[in-house]
Amino acid sequence: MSEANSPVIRAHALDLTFQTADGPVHALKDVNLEIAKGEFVSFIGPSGCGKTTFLRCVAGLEQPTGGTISVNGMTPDEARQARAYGYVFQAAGLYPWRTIGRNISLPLEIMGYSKADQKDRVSRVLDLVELSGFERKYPWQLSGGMQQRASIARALAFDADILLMDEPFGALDEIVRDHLNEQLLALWARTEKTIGFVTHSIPEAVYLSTKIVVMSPRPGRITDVIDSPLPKERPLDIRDSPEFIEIAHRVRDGLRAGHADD
Amino acid sequence: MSEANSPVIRAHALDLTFQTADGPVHALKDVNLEIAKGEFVSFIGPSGCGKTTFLRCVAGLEQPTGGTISVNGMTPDEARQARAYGYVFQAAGLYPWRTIGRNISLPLEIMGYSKADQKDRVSRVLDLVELSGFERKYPWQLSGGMQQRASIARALAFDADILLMDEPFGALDEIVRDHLNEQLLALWARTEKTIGFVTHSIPEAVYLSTKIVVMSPRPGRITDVIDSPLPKERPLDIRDSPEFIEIAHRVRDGLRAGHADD
Amino acid sequence: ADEVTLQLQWVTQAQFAGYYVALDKGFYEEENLDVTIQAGGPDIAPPQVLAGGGADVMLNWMPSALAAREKGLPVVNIAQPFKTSGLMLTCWKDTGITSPEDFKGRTIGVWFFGNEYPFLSWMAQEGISTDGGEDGITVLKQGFNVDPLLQRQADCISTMTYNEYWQVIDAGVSEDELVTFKYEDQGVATLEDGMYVLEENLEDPEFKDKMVRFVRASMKGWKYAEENPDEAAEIVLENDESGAQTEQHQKRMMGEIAKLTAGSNGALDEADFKRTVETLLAGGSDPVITKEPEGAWTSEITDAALN
Amino acid sequence: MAHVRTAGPVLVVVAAIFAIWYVAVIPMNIKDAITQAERAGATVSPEGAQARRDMSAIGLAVRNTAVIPATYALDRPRLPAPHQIAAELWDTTIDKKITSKRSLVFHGWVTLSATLLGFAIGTAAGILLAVGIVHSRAMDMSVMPWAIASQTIPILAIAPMVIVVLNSIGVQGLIPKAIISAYLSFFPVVVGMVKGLRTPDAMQMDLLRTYNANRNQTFWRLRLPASLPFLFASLKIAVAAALVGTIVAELPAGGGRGLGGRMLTGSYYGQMIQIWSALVMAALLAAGLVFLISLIERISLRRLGLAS
Amino acid sequence: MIYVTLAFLLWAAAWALNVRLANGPHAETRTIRLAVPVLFGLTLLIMWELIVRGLNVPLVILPAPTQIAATFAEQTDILWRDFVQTFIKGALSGYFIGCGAAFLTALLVDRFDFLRQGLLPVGNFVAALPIVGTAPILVMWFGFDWQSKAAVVVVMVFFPMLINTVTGLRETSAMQRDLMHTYGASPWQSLLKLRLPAAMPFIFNGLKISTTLALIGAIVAEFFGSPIVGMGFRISTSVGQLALDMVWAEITVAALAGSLFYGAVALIEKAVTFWHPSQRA
Ligand SMILES: Nc1ncnc2c1ncn2[C@@H]1O[C@H](COP(=O)(O)OP(=O)(O)OP(=O)(O)O)[C@@H](O)[C@H]1O
Ligand SMILES: Nc1ncnc2c1ncn2[C@@H]1O[C@H](COP(=O)(O)OP(=O)(O)OP(=O)(O)O)[C@@H](O)[C@H]1O
Ligand SMILES: Cc1ncc(C[n+]2csc(CCO)c2C)c(N)n1
Ligand SMILES: [Mg+2]
Ligand SMILES: [Mg+2]
Repeated sequence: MSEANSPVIRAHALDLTFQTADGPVHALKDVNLEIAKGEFVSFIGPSGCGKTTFLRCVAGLEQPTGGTISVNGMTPDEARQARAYGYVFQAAGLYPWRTIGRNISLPLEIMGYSKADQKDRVSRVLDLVELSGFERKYPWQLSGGMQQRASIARALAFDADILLMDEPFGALDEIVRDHLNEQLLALWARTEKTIGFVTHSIPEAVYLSTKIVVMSPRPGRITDVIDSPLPKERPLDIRDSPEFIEIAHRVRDGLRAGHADD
Repeated sequence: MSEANSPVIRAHALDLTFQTADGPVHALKDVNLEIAKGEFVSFIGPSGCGKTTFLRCVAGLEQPTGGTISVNGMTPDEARQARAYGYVFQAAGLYPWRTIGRNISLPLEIMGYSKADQKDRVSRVLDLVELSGFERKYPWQLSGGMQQRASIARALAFDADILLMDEPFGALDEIVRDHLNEQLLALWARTEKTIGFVTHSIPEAVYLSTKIVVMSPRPGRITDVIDSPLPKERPLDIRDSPEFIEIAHRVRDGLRAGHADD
Repeated sequence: ADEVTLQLQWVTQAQFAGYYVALDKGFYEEENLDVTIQAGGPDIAPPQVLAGGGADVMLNWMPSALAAREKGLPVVNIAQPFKTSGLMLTCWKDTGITSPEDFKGRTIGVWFFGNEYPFLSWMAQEGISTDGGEDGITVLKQGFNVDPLLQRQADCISTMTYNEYWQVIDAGVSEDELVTFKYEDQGVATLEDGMYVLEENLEDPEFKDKMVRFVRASMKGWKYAEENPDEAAEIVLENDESGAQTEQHQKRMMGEIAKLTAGSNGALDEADFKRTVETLLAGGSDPVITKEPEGAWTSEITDAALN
Repeated sequence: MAHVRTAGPVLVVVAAIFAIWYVAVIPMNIKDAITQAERAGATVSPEGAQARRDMSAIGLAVRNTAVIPATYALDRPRLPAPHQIAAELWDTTIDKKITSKRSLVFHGWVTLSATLLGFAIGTAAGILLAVGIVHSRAMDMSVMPWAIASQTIPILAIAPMVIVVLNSIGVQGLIPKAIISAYLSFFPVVVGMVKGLRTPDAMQMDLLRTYNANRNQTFWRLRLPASLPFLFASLKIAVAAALVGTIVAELPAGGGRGLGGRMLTGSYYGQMIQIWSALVMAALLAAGLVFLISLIERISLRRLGLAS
Repeated sequence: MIYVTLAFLLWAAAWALNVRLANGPHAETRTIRLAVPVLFGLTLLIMWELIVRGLNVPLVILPAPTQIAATFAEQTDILWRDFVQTFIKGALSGYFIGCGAAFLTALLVDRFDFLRQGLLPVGNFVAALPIVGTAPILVMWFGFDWQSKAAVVVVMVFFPMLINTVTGLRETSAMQRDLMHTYGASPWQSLLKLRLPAAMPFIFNGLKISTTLALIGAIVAEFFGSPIVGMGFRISTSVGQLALDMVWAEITVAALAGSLFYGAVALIEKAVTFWHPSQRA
């Protein structure tokens, strides 16, 4: 297998059942997926369908109960220890006792970057998410959108190849969201990172992705994988184009089919 | 002024400044708005622009520091005491120690409805939001969407003419949201209530409203009021129609103009 | 019947056998008295109870009663069933202590709570400082048990001939491992368990009459207890609410108590009083009482009761 | 379920504590044991208690191994062995009639009754105060700092005086004990209840405002149910405090009834075993009371739908 | 009777004033926030004075505040020596040892789940042992001087502190821990950078509770044997001597020292946990 062609993330017959007090919850069932290097993959599906769970399996935060999953040819746990991931959670999850700057340098401290390097990187990513000047503020002094940007900066500060984002923009208003979407695309284009992205918003999924994974709940399965024909260059008003609306329709239909099970 | 034509809600030169530890926050500035009986008015605008504050002024939960506001010709406080409002908050805010049924009868108990009347109304509104059969369940036994429907039922249980809803569907996934949007429209058509509705979603605002109020922040002002030409009867796929997209564009432009201030 | 409340200065034990016997044998009843006996404890100050009206009569050591008098609480001794002092210091013999001179540089446990006065006067008379150091005594406020001695945290501790001393013996120590210094032998004895009432109450003839009857019955109890020590001890045991006292210990205590009450018919001997006052006045730089007390005792009650 | 799962570790920890305890008994008691052996005529080294006074206990144990068994059987040990306490407990609970003054069950009941009364008074006072604090700004601002200050007063030290003063105004018997126990238990209730009554967030309060609900309705329908979990948490602390309060009040109360009386008389006569068994009894009582409250908590919260 | 009536009139007046102040426009200013509780306390004191005088309560039962104040002023040297013995030597050293030991134990307990499941229930049981029972035992073990008082304090503060710290160390959200996990942080790193800071509000809760416990423990332990100096010694001896003014002077010292100690810890808490919502309000 040559480096370039082998998928970065490969899940095969993945299965995960949570044991809870109320009995087992079958969160993922027979999930097969390959993600190549540099892809932008969105996961969409009704609440509770296992999107988060899948992302956590990739990051080695959850142990599958069946099937296999490999990341860069390693197990997720090895990849985690090799610091292959940047993970952005739904809530910003900044530590309230650290300033924005020190929140962003947190992973750098842990990974043992030098002080100078830390300073450098912090100011670079702060720039990237347009938060320069807020380095010394505390998280609670920032609006929700700014906090979310800071948490993205934190995930970008070290050079992980894989960026996993779990509804990072769920709490933001539409304009800010549009803006961050544009920036995320730009960043992705520039860095060639592989991105896994969970969202509830159909337009967002279609706008961002090269591949859209539609999931259905109980037990969580992949019902559709849609490869986007949209070009890599995507101005915001691409969203009014017929191709865009077409894909959005396909996603919505896939979703609705899942909901019919309820 | 004849009853039919006089606006239900009239705000004139409304102004509100919060005194905080960090100095005053000018939340609303010179807000002028008239809402006629039976209108469905959406408020959209970036985070912190004063949407919630305006709704709270209408409901008499906040005292304006300038200008006047009247509801049915009374002050908001008088209207509140006359129980003119049903208010739906962003989070469902059901009391965990009460069953769904008893959550819905809470306002009825407080307003002194008879036991029989309470029972009657509870089962009627439960029907309306399609939650019959869940009367004896506790809130945590329901999904987020069902909780939100219960909280709407709670606001509908007593016959307030005015329904004020502050991002009621913010936490739900798109499919459930579509579904609730349809139901809300149906309800509105049936009951002729006047509805004030805060949202972050442009499609939602356009889909639901007869009038869209676009606001901009710091200090919160109304930047645009868009009357919707869409018919009262609105199937979900009206959202792919050119008129719809046209209005959505206008709203988005209005919003972006507000954001440019930042 | 007339009600009388008696406040003891310690928990129920044979030290108070006379009163329990009088109660149990109906001596109080015969005098048309309805007597309540309130046990005391380590932190109950009987004069305070008396002042608050919680009791009509209290038992107290005279030094503490005289000090209360100086503090502005006029208590008066109306009867003195204990003739002899049972207070002593008990020391380990192997420390080499043979006389009060040898206390210098030692650690000695003393009861406080108003019971330190006799010791402080004694040391003042001996000219030994109680502030620690090479030539002084390191004083410990000893809890009301003999552990400090057994644990050798102190070289000497305060004991009563009738109680703590025997606890030391019961712990397995033989008498010849110990040296004792009785206050009585050192000439610094002060009067112990006397009956005291508030001076103002004595102005009331009815109260006086009650006290006469009370003292008479109590002394009858005491004399009965002296003659029937085992039975008296049994009566005490029956009245012990805590259920912690043992028969052996109480019987032996009663035997020792009988020696202390033997010389008294209840009337206070003026010579004893004078000696007590002298001892206390000699209390060095920080005397317990500063002036000769007046009216601190009366023989009126005992005179009426015993004749 | 949860109990079963933690039972294993608890047993292991308890076993470890007992093991340490049994080992510790040797150095703690060795001096007394040697001295007694010496008195009984055995040869020990070195001879003479005075000589041993400043020697290390472990050294003594090593030099006098023959005496070690005796450390577990002293009448007045510095540290009694667990089995000695168990035997005493057995003797004073199972073997004695419960009406006997030598029965720990009897004394336990005396203490328990005052504790329950004090706890009831303290809880009622705490709740009332909390309601006042939550509803009146003046009370909030003025009472709270003093409530905190009140707990820095060493009530335990002045309990005897309180008893005497109450006695002087004719309050006697159960009540003074209950008052001291109430004093210690009201504070956790106030703190917890104030917190609990204030948990409803602005939104929940606003909801009732849109219904134009009055204070009374707000209290019974929102504040009170919302505060229950906090109330129960503080009740558990308060009941343990109430027990301590009662025992403290029993020390000087004279008469010597109750577990406090047992501890006191035990300490007069150097009966370590008696103190320890009263202590264990008190701790068992506290554990039982806390368990009882958790039980009530679970039942009532489930009834209210606050727990599943 | 006049005095008593006066006392209640005063009470009513002061309360009315407080209600006005608290609901007035300047209620949030520093001065008022301080003035209201001070006024309340002052009223209590004056009522006490008036009632004691009005009802002629004997000195040996309850002295009046003015008498207490006079004794306080006269006897400062004794009060100071007692304070040093009981508070500085007994309470403070016990406080630091006990809290420190509890903190270290908490780190262990937190690291080994087994210990947490096993030790905490046992700890709760041991914490229920009343000090009045343990104090004589500890005095017997550790002698009469401040060491045994410190030991009593250690026993008293250990479990509240342990339980608070253990709870605090677990008080991180799953997401915060997962974040550390994605960085492949070592347990030590996640302790230092996440769990300790997150635990601070709880740790300070334990530290605050322990302040009052420490003082009470040190004082009460002196009842069971002590050298002839110390606040507990003085209180118990003075009761015996009917010097109730001295008793209350010592109680005043205790209340002052306790409140200041509590306040000091609360101030440090404010500085350390400035980020916590409860401190930001
Ligand atoms: N730790 C857990 N223990 C037990 N069940 C869990 C756990 N985590 C998730 N689940 C269950 O697994 C299912 C999938 O959850 P998951 O969080 O992956 O859904 P999701 O698609 O991310 O939903 P959402 O859009 O609401 O975030 C759900 O039914 C959830 O209740
Ligand atoms: N009680 C208050 N005290 C002080 N400032 C307040 C208060 N409530 C709101 N504000 C401020 O007033 C402004 C408007 O707030 P508001 O909640 O009305 O915004 P919004 O449009 O509802 O925002 P969002 O979309 O985030 O809900 C904000 O800057 C907010 O911080
Ligand atoms: C309150 C008070 N406590 C103790 C004593 C002294 N005292 C009298 S009898 C006794 C015990 C003898 O076994 C002791 C220690 C006292 N006078 N007053
Ligand atoms: Mg999720
Ligand atoms: Mg809002």
